[in-house]
Amino acid sequence: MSLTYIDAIREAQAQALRDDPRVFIYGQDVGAFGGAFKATKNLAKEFPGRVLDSPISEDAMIGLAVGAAIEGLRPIIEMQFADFSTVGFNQIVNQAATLFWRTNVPCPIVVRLPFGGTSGGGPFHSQCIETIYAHYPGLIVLTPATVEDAYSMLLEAVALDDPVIFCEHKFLYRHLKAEKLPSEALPIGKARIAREGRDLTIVTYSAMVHEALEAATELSAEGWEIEIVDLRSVKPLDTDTVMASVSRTGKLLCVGESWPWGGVTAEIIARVASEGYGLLDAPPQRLNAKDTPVPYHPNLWTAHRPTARAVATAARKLLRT
Amino acid sequence: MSLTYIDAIREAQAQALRDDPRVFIYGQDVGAFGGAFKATKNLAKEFPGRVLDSPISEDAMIGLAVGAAIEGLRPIIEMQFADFSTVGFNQIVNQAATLFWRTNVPCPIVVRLPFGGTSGGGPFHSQCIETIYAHYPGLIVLTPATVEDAYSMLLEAVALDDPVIFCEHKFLYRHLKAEKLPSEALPIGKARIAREGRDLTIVTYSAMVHEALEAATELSAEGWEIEIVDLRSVKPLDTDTVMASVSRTGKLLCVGESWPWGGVTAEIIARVASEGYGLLDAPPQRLNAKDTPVPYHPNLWTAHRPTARAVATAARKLLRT
Amino acid sequence: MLQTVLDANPAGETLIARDTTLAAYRFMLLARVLDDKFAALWRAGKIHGGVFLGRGQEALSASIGVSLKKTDVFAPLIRDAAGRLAFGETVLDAVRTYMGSSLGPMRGRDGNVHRGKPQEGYLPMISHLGAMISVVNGVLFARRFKKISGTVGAACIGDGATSTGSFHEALNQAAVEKLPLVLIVADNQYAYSTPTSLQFACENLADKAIGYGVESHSVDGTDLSACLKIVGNAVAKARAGGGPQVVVAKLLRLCGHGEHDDSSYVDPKLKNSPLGNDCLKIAEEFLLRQKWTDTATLATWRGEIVREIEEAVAQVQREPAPDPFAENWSAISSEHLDETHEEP
Amino acid sequence: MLQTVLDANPAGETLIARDTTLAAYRFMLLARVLDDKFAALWRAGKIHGGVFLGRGQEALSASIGVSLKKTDVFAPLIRDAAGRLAFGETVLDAVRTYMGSSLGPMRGRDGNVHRGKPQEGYLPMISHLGAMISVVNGVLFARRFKKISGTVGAACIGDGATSTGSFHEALNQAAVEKLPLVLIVADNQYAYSTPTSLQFACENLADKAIGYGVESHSVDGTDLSACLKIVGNAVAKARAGGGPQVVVAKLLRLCGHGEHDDSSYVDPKLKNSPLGNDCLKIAEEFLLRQKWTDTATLATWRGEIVREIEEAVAQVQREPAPDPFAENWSAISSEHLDETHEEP
Ligand SMILES: Cc1ncc(C[n+]2csc(CCOP(=O)(O)OP(=O)(O)O)c2C)c(N)n1
Ligand SMILES: Cc1ncc(C[n+]2csc(CCOP(=O)(O)OP(=O)(O)O)c2C)c(N)n1
Ligand SMILES: [Mg+2]
Ligand SMILES: [Mg+2]
Repeated sequence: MSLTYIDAIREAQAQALRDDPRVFIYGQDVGAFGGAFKATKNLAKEFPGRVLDSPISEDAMIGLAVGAAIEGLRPIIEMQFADFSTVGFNQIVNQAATLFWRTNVPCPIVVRLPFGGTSGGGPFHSQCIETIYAHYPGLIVLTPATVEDAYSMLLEAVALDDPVIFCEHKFLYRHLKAEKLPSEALPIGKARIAREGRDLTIVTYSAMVHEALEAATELSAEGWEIEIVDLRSVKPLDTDTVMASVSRTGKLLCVGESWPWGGVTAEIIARVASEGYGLLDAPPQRLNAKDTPVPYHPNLWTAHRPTARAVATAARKLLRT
Repeated sequence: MSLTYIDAIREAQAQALRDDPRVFIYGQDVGAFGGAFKATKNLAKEFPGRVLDSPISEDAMIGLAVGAAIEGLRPIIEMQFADFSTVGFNQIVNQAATLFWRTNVPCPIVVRLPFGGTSGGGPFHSQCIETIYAHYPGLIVLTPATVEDAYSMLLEAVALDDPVIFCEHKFLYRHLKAEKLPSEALPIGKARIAREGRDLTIVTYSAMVHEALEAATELSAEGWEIEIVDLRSVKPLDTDTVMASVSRTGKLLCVGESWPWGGVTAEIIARVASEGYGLLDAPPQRLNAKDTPVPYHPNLWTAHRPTARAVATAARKLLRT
Repeated sequence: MLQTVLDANPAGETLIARDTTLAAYRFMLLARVLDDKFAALWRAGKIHGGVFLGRGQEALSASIGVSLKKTDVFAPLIRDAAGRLAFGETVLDAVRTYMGSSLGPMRGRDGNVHRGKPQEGYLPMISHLGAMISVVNGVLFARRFKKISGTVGAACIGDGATSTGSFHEALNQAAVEKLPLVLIVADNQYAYSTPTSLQFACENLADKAIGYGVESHSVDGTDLSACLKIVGNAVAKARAGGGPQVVVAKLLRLCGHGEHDDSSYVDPKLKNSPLGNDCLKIAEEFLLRQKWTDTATLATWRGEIVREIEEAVAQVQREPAPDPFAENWSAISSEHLDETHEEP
Repeated sequence: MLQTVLDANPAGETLIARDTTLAAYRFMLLARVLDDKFAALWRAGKIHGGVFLGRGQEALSASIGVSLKKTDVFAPLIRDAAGRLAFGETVLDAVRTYMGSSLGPMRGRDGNVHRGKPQEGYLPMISHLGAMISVVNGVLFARRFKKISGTVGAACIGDGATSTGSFHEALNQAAVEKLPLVLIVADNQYAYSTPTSLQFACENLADKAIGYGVESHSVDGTDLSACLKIVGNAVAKARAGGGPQVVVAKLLRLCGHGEHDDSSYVDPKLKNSPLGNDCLKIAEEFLLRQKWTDTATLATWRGEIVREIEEAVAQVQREPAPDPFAENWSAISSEHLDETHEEP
């Protein structure tokens, strides 16, 4: 049996519903229909009264989740696309994210964001907006890059007592496969060395991990050994693992699919530059998407986001400095 | 005659209404009442039919502005507090910010955000959220630190053909004074050397410019000459002026009032580290607010945000490396 | 005691019983005196930030508090000192929050009207108008999910906040889920300086209920007996499974939006209309007319209340202010995931 | 020509005149054939991303298009191919946008139903439901501001999108500002897979109008003549200064939410009810019954339409795809403020 990334998301939710009677799922079309991406397929039948269709009301969806969390439940909210979470933005960053700090009452909710670019997705079905959530205090922001992490991190997210923004990459949904579900996993907050190398460290996350891996393969043919750090969690950030890798390679390239101003790549470089300055023997570099909305046409889309080729080019430049 | 920062905001709007018949102002209580901070005092009387009270509907306020801009008008939207713009967030980042790129039709709107901390403001009347707007493509994000800039930058913002997020610091509203309105000014996009120095560069913006200046005075008594760069605009960022300053001082401290993850200080350091690595003779440092909501009690608030003393302490550490 | 009366009469008829009315009146008086104290402290520079009063809205607000059980859910807004106290908040916690005492429920982290105790069903408002209603829905949803029946959730909102998308999404959500939500709209004629004519175009805010398929009730917000009856009735209907109930009370804000606001924009015609009546005076006259109490007793009450408040303020002024060095500067409860950002 | 008819009859009575009905029918047919072509191209893998059809909603949609003047404002949604064409969109621009041609109005930057020409009053939807209504308000506000009278703005929305806060804020805004907005609600019984019973609890969506203080009109969305009459009437009332008008049409989506969706969840009872009737067939039968046309003419029309669409597709397939190297990668129009992010 082989599972895709979306299967893992579904299995994790099934497992959470099975293990914990406090868990329920609320979102548009998640019930009988099983969700726009089939992440909740058959769950409404398997768990009657615990997988519920919501009206098209993102603000109220999050508000309801916070109230349910106050009452001790563990809601999983599915946004149909991450891009639409902007309509529920206020309830996420000002209601859910501030509850614990203000009242000492935890807010264990998971907001699932199907995010990231796919061919033909266009400006409003492709966005990577982990940055706007990671910037606010009070939220955990996760970006699994593998089938195994999609499963184990979602399960751990549901168990956490804090609001979690769970960024699932749509491009990986059916693209990635694994043989079986993991029995153990790295805990949330720890980054993973996706590939070991000595010449250059690429720090990245989510779908870009796979572009980086492809670039590394290409570069190894040229004799370069690239180390790849998969952040897994962008808030908190596992700075230690990043530093340790940079201390081995001396060179840092950060790759992200989101827009260039601010965000994960800026945060990583700022931390390494201020805390691990001496480790670097070349200027750290960044590769992000272009600073425009995500284009519809595949020609434009593949030029807008970093690809394996773009990563390889950036890495080569850095390796030659 | 002496003017405050808020007077300058009001005068700039009066001037814009006088100079350009396409300009109108729309926001809660901006009409006869003159706005929560009196930024539109008497304007409704002076300019009948052009300064209008809106319902408490931030989403629709921005939507209306975009439609009016499409039709060739130049709306100025006042959010009563920046913190409430999260409710209009979607229309700002997905409607206003994408219009030009998608359709080639410009979207000349100005969204005024009274932002930043004041004593007793608390979690929802104090936020610095320039980062979430600067991260999205399609927006200009301005953060004037002086009475003169409040005036000239707001006037220039109204003249720009792009959506502008105008971050006015509430702490400066009545705190800052100037003798008269400026007759000329630096253009938007150019940073300002707020103080010259040779030992260390502090890059900052908005209210923090004044904390930095105070720290610089304190440090000059100790023989240190601190150069202070007032960014004025956080998107676009005047990287050249920052680099030039760092090339003179070799040391960089970035100070911001917003939360530590991502944002202006991370972006500045990432740029300097990747493009101006050789200019630095010490690890660049950051000083931001703490990663919690903005506290209500003054004791907590003054510890949450960077103050002159905290800036001085951070600068001293860096100077001694 | 109130509760027993209420429980005995789900239909709410006896809500205007002597004891209930007197109890509600006392909370109104308590709130009025407390509000006045906050205003005085503010003028004396003893309170940082804003002070927001419920003057003129005590009858409506108190009616909500006394109509709810302690096991119910309550999401008050900025003009609900009376309702908060009637629901069980102590004067001490109110004062602590305004003065930022580290011993208050918000520990100086949040202040003034942003206070509550979520786990006691008393939800602390965030400032964003309309945002609390769906949170009440969530608690009610959870109670049903946990097979706990008989809970009612009351959310307060103003005329201005009915224009928010959050109000709409939440009321519709409650209607679709048939939750026992009682949404109380205090139509006090203004949103800050904005008159209702610039806020909505329907005849009466109660008309909005039709579009959500929920029941609505209108009441004269200056009349305590009417408020007790109508609000109690709405609460009883929600409790009995009647689904969401909207109560629209017409009244006038008899103070500034906040103490910084002289509210000179308020139309004198409104002030001189019945809407401008002070619900506290009206209730007092009613109680005396009914011979349910006498001026001596009322004077005693006022004395007790003033003393209670003065003592609370004195105590809080002796309480420790929050200590930034002792403060745990973390916004998350999962300590192992906390990122400590070292200052450079 | 249509316009003259419309102008001559602000009350809209003659909207069901022969020529108007025939013109509307032809747009319906054009939209149906065009939609089918897009579906075919999608199945052939020639279209990236989603394809969204208006099957079953052409009568309502076409009625909007023919009821508007070219100087009016139109914000269609995903099921409005007919209305778009009737408002003046060319088949070529529709095809160009779906296929991402660099010569289309969206230049391959945006695609499928996200198309329009703002400066011609044809607003390109963003995906966020409800978000376009207040933009229409803005254009109408600006026209009034510029002393241009007689403009009407039509915005389309579905039953599901009535649950969005944006819908509420915008309709209320239009009501307060008394704007000539015509809000057309296509109640097609489902929002993606979600039935209306899980979307709202009011009897009829038209009831919502009361709470906003605006006029509403209900219509059988499967009946072209009725749609032309009711929509035309609403447009005329808005144009005559009657303020916002809400039109609620009952119908059924006769396709999947998108072409990827087999819509197996649609209740057979609904399919077999009058709501399930195909408005195109009904209109055709009506026209023949009225002897306003004959099968030969209709066959000719279909032939012309098929040819027009085939030619358009053939032409677009020869047109240049967007070139990422020629692309100006800037999201702002102020070139001097553009930050060029050099790739490392
Ligand atoms: C979403 C949002 N926008 C703006 C504000 C600023 N604000 C605070 S109170 C207020 C007026 C509220 O009026 P109303 O709802 O009638 O309540 P009232 O003050 O009259 O009791 C406004 C605009 C806010 N708190 N939230
Ligand atoms: C704010 C928002 N949330 C979710 C979506 C995803 N979405 C796209 S279409 C749709 C269903 C819309 O249903 P309805 O409004 O009835 O229109 P219909 O498709 O039936 O024509 C949903 C949920 C969206 N586009 N915008
Ligand atoms: Mg009010
Ligand atoms: Mg529908």
